[in-house]
Order: sequence, then C-alpha cells, then structure tokens
Amino acid sequence: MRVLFDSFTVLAVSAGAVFFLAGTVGLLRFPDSLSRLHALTKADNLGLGLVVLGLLPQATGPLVALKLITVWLLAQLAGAIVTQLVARAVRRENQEA
Amino acid sequence: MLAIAVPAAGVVLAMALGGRQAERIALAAASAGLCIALAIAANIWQSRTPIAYHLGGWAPPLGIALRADGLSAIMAVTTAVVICAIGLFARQGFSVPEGAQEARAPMVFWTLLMGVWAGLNAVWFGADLFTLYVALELLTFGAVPLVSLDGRAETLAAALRYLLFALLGSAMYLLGVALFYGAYGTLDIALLSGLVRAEPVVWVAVALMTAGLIAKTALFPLHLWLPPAHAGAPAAASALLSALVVKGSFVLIVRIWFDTIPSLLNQAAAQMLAALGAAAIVFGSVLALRQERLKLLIAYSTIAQIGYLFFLFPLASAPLRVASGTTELWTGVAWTGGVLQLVSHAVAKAAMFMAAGLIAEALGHDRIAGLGGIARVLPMTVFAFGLGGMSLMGLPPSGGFVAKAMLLMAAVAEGQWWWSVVILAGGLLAAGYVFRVLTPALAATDAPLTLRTPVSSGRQGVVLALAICALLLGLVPLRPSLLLEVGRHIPTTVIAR
Amino acid sequence: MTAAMVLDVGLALLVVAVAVWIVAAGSAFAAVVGFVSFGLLLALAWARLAAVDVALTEAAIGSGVTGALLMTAASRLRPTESRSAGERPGAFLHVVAAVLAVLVSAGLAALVLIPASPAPSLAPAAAVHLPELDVLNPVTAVLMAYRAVDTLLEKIVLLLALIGVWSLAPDRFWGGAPGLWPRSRPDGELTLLARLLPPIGIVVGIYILWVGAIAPGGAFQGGAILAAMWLLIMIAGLRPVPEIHRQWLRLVLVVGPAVFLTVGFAGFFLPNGFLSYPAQFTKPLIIVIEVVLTLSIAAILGLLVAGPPERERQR
Amino acid sequence: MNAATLYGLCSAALVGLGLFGAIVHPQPLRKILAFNLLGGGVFLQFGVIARRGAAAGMGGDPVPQAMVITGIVVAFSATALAVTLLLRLYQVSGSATLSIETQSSSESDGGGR
Repeated sequence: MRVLFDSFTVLAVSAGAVFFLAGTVGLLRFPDSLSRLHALTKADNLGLGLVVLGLLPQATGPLVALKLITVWLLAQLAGAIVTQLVARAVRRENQEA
Repeated sequence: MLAIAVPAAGVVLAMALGGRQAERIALAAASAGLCIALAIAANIWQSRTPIAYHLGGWAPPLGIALRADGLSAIMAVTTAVVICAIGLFARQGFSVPEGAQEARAPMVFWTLLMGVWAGLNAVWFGADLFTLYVALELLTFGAVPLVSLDGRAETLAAALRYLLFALLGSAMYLLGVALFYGAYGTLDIALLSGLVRAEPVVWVAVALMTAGLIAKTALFPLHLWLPPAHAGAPAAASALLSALVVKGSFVLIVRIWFDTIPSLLNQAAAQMLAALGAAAIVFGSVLALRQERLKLLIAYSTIAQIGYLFFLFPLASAPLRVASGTTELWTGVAWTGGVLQLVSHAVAKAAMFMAAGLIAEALGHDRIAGLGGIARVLPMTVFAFGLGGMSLMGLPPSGGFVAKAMLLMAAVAEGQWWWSVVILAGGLLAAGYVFRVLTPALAATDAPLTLRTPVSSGRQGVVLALAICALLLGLVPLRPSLLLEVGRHIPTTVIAR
Repeated sequence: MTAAMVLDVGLALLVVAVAVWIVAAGSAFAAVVGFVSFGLLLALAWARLAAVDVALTEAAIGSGVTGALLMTAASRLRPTESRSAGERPGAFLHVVAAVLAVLVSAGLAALVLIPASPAPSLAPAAAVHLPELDVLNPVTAVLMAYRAVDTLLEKIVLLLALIGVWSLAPDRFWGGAPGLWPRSRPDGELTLLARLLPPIGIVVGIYILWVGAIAPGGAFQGGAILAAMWLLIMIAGLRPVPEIHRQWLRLVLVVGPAVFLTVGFAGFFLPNGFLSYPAQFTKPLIIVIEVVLTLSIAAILGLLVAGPPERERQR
Repeated sequence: MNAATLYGLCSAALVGLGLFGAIVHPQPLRKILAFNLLGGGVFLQFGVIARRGAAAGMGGDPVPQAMVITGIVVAFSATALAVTLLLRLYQVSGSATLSIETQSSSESDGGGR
C-alpha cells in the first residue's frame, strides 16, 4: 500500500514538474505577452494541481490535506484573476500603440 | 527606563489625540524629560557609579541592559535642555491656526520632536548594539521628514539624499552588529568588551560600523547630504538636527571604540579618523566662509565643528607611556574636552540656528549681504548669535574655548602637536565666518530696515538663554570632569619607551 | 553531494543571479519585478536556514508589501527614466564603487569561511526560560519578552515612518484620504478577488497570529497579511480609503504600542521593573499585546503603502 | 561546505551588489532597490549566524532570527518613506533626481520659516 502511494506521488509530482517546465519554456520562448500568459496559466493550473494531487497521499491528516487543496484553490483564483488583469493591460497598451 | 519611555509615550499619545493636544503633550513631556535627565545625572554624580538596568528582569546576554554613565547623563541633560528650548521657540511657528482642528506642520513637528528625543535617549542609554540600531533608525525616521517639512523641491531632494545616506549607514552598522553576534554570541557592550580579541572579524565589524556611522555623522568626505538638509529645514528643526541628531551617531562611534573594544584601540586607525576630522575642519570652515546664505553658513560650520569631535579618538586613547607617566591624566583631559565640545556645540549651534531663523523670519530672507543693521532691530538675537559664534571660535570664556583648550593641551602634552595646529587654524577660520555675519549685522545703515513680521521678545529670550548656557559652559574647570569619568574605560595599553 | 545540497547551491546561485539582474536591469520596472522574485527566493532561503518565522516575514513584508510599493512607484516614475539615463556617473565612480563592493564582499566571504567555533548561541538560554513564559515559539519569546524593548521601539519607528509619509502631503490635504484610488470597474475581476480573498486571508492572518505562540508566526506576519487584504479591498473600491483625521483610525494605529507601553509601565510595580510581566499572567498578557499589535501593524503597513493624503478632507 | 556557509557566501555577494548599485545608480528608485538588496544580504548574514547557533532542539538561534524580523519591518518602513519622498519630489518638481539640491546653494530667496 505504502509503495503504491509513494509511486503515485512520484508519478504525479513528476508530471506536474513537466508542466511547469513546459510553462517556463513557453514563457521564455513565446513571442507576445498573450501567448506567454497562456503558457504560464497552463503550468499554474495543471502543474500545481498535479503536484498537490501527488502530495495528498503523503498528508499526515485531513487538516494537512485540506491545507494543500486550499493552496491549489487560492493559486487558481489568484492566477485566473491576475491573468485577466494582465491581459486587459496588454490590450489597452496595444490599442494605444 | 523612563527617559526613553516618556517621549515614546508622547509620540503615541500625540498621534492618538492629534490636533492641539500634540503641542501640549510635547511640552509636558519635555518638562518631565528634563526632570528625569537631571535626576539621573544627580544620581550618577552622587554615587560615582554607572547605573545599569535590565529590562524586564532579563539579564544580558539574553536580555537587554540600559546603562547610564557619565557620558550618557551629560548628553541626556544637554538633550533635554536643548529640546525644551526648541519646544518653547517653536510654539509660535508650529501652532495650529485658529479654527482648524489640526494642521500638518504642527502635528508632524511635535510628534517627530518627541520621536527624535526618544531615539536620542535610547542612543545615550542603550547598552546593546542592536537596540542602538533601532535607536539610530528612530533618529533617522524622526529627522528626515523634518527636513522636508516645507515641501519645496529642494528640501525634498535634500531629505531624500539624507535618507539614502542614513539608510546605507545603518545597513553597514547592522552588518557589523551581525558579525559581532556571530563571533561572540552577545551584543551587550559590557560583555563584549570582556570577550573581544584581536582578530579579523572584529576589525571588519568595527570598520563597517565606523564607516556607516561616519556617513550618518556627516564626517568629511561623507558630509554631502548635511548642508542642504540642515539649511533647508525650518529653524527649529535645523537646530534639532545640527545640535543633537548628528551627535547620536557620533556617540555610537565612541561607544564602539572606547566601550566595546577598549583593549584593542588602534592608534593608527584613530589617527586616520582624526585626519578626516582635520580635513572636515578645514574644508567645512572654508566652505562656510564662501556661503551667501546664513543658514548654509551655519550648516557648513557644523561640518567643521564635527571635525573637532574626532580628535577625541587619538587623544583620549593615547597609550600610556611609562617614561612620562602622566599621559593617563591627559587622555582624561582630552576625553572631557571632546565631550564638552559635543555639549557646547550642541547648545551653541541650536542657539545660532534659531537666531538665524528669527532673522530670516523678520527679514523674509537670509542672505548675508542683506543683513545690514539687523542688530539694531533684533539686538538680543544678534547678541545670541555672537555668543554662539564665540563658542565656535573657541574664545574665552565660552564652552567652546574650554573644550578646544583641553583638546589642544592634550594634543601638545601627548606629543601629537600636529592636531593642535589644526585646532588653532580652525578657530581662526571660525572667527572669519562668524565675523562675516556680524560685521554687516552690526553695521550702521542709513536705510531704515523694515521687518516683514515682528519677532516676539519671548522667542528672542529663549535663544539668548541657550546662548548664555553655551557661555556658562566656559566656567567648567580645565581638568578631567569627575562626572565624565564615571563608567569610562581607561586605556590600559602600556607602551614602554 | 546530497539532493538537499544541490537545492541549496541552486537556490543560492539563483538569488545572486536575480540580484545581479536587479542591479543591471535596463528599466526600473524590470528591476522591481526582479525584486519581487528575489524576495520570494530569499524567503525560500530562510526556510532552508530553519528560520520559518523569518521566511514568513520576508515573503509577506520583504517581498509582498515592499514589492507592491515599489511597483507603484516604478510605474508612476516611468516617464522620468529616459531623462535620467543621461546622468550616468563617470567611470571613476564606477571603479571606486566596484573596488569598495568587492572589498566588502571579499571580507565578508572570508569571515564566513572561518566561523567562530564553537558557534556562539543563545538558543539554550532562550530555551531555559520558555516554560516560565508558557510560550513555545522561541522567536516570539525573544520579540515579546527577552528583547521586548526592541520590538516596542520598532513600533515607534513604524509610527514615525507613517507620520513621515503623511508629512509629505500638501497642507490643504491634511486630514484627507490617501490617494489610493479605486482602479477597477465595480464588476471587474479585481472586485471579484476582493470579495473572495479577504475572508480567507483574514482567517489565515488571524491563524498565523494565533499560532505565533507555539509555532512560526506572530504579530508581524499576521499583520502583513491583514494589511494586504485591507489594501485589496480598498484598491477594488469596496471600501473607501479612510481619511487620516478619523479618530477611530488614529486609535487603531496606536492601540498596539499604547497597550504595550502601558503593560511596560505597569511592570514598575513588579520586582523586575519596566517591561516585565507578572508571573501568572504572562501568557495572556503576551497574547493581548500581540493581538493589538497585529491590528496596529496591519493598519500602519496598509497606510504606509497607501501613501500621503491626496484628497481634501470631506466636511 | 554546509548550507550555512553557502548562504553566507550568498549574503556576501548580495551585500557587495547592493553597495555597488546604491553608489552607481543615478536614479533614486534604483538606489532604493539596491538598498533593499544590501539589506537582504545583511539579514541573511544574521540567518547564517542563527543557523550555526542551532542548539537545544531549535533549528537556529532565535535571537538573531527575531532581530531580522525587526530589521525587515524597519527596512520596509524605510522603503515606504523613501518611495513617498521620491514620488512627492516628482510631483513637485517634475523630475526624480537628486541633482536638484545643487541649485539650492545658488538660490537666493527662501530661508527659514
């Protein structure tokens, strides 16, 4: 059982790390701000989600698990709203230019 | 300890009650503070032993001690006297206008006045290097906004420059604090003095701290921020900054050199500090001679007068020479002379800045060329300015004379005659710039002088009283003061020659 | 080399690299962005140094609140950048500064490499007295008991800084509200965030304050989070920025230091004097002080970011 | 080499960088940023010392850690005051440099309050 949990953790966290890597590469390589945002949000949502999911079996109690999920939800909320704000700023700048 | 807590409480109360109460609270705190300072000084004078106080009952190294020795007692009394005078002087300039509930400048001035005071007392009594850091920051945060109180672009730039210098200085100081803790596991000055050894970490720490504090004291060549800042502030604030705030960081250097590492005092380094001081005297005086405006002249003179303070380091730490056997007495003379220079400059400079403030208020400008005949209209003020100037020049019977004479005697007796040349030259230069002001001020003019605003004799009286204090300090006998010897580390390095 | 060591080396290199970027960046805005990530990386470094209390403070105040402040300044000052680019100081100053910086760095590095041994520490001494205080987090014990006077004076520093910031207002705006104007439409995303986040944030802030007695956390960290929530609400325009003459505002600002000082003065009636606590009430007193301090800290930090009054006082 | 030494070297580098930046940058905002770097380095030095003093079941000496918390808050208030001064200077004079003060010595009117 322990082994199963551990291997699940390794798998999920690694998958999450891949998303983060992809997101970072995208952030660095994509040509304009909007597509960079796109790359970044993918990393945030899925990458962090997978990492949290992977860590859940390692949680020592329900409270810790709850904290992990809260972290993910808060990151989601902040990410979504900040992305909107940045995108709006980008559009305004484009219109002015 | 009450001396710090009372002004601190004053800040809190003034902030809470605001409005007209701020001024009343400040004046009440000022009189209470004066009594406390006098009580502490009297206690030390009688018992001849420093007072130590462990806050909350936690003894160092874990807890923090406050320590009152001769130096702190004298500085606390000086501070209280000068602040009371500034408070009385500022009542007119910083009162809340009729009909308003609260106004910006008075509220800011009175609260920051108490903030600076709390910081100063924390510097005088602090015995823990980190507490002293917080005290330094109290001074910085109290002093910087006072510079830009009138909100003109020049004073804002001056305040910003001052703040940046001060912050860099405190960061350097704090780094030294970290190194001391890392090496010895305590920041209590008394404990450290027993632990320090001659090793690299101490040299680096002391070098960093001294460099940082020099920037805050505005010793040449790190003085660039001072003239615009001190000249741009309102007169009452200039008096506070020039008379007291720069002294805070200076006393901290003294605490580090003479109290923290007394056994390791390095004559070569002390000579270097004094050389910077000498450069400051010459440079500051010459620039003061060339100023067009009265307040800038006084500000440059502060740079020069700060220079004298640094002669304390080689003169009060000179190694005992077995051959002559009398050097111990002479280091004591230098010590008293140096501290007296601190005190007399504080009092004289406060009086001069406030006098300049009254003149500028009356005339609407402070151009030196336009001072003709002002002595007839404001005799008390010009007289006070002259008395302060006497102290700067070192003419008898002023406090400045005794201070400089003692430094001079010590320099000659210890065989460090080169400093005595600078002391004498500095006196001549000071005479030059003081007379540059007095000559037109006393001159008879044909054109009647019109004052923009009348100046109350009460405020003139405060300024004169302070200047007379500077004069009375000249009655101090020319020997090591017993009060100042309380808690002083006598240099013990003995060099046989 | 262990995995932890690899992490440490990577983190340390990254911190230095970001620092180089901050100094070298072409525009101030880019440098500020670098600074925010610098703060977060530094917080990680603090966690690696087993200083979780500091890590929380660094993340909340050193990176978060300071970052917000600098970001605003950088965007407001953007028009001045091209002009001041011409004032680069001469090569001489560069060389002097470089030599000075290298000297200081090298000196420090050398000292780091020859540590005192055994390393001095007050940890055992601090641990001995923890049971008397009934406080399990040693950092809180240092801040609130052993070195309480530093904390008290630092509160006064905060108050002075706030007065200093206010003092920069034009005379006619004294007593008015700071210029943190609402920047979003009422139905915007920011408003949504300002509705959703604060309840959670306030709970987290109070939690961090509360656990301060037993685990990492305390008045500073909790206060910084509360301040951030308050700022968010004000920026989104859900609540107006208070006018600085308000009596309640002044009271909130000073209640922390005032209670602290009062307890300190009360110590005069105890054998150990100023700033000592009566034995049986130590823990409740520390908690009361921490609670009011948190309130004051939150208010002061928030108003420091909000800046000086920029609107006339409403009659 | 252990983690404390590593971060100690990191702190030394930060102090040097901050000092350099604070001296050479002409823009006050960049000076303020550099001061914050310098501060970060100084605080990290405390952290290294705290880590080396780990004892009595604590991960580090709590005394320097508490000092850093005080220091961070002070550094923040300093930054806030400096930034506000700078913004106000920009508002009043339309420029954000320190070179204005050179004019004040030649400026003839004004004077005290």
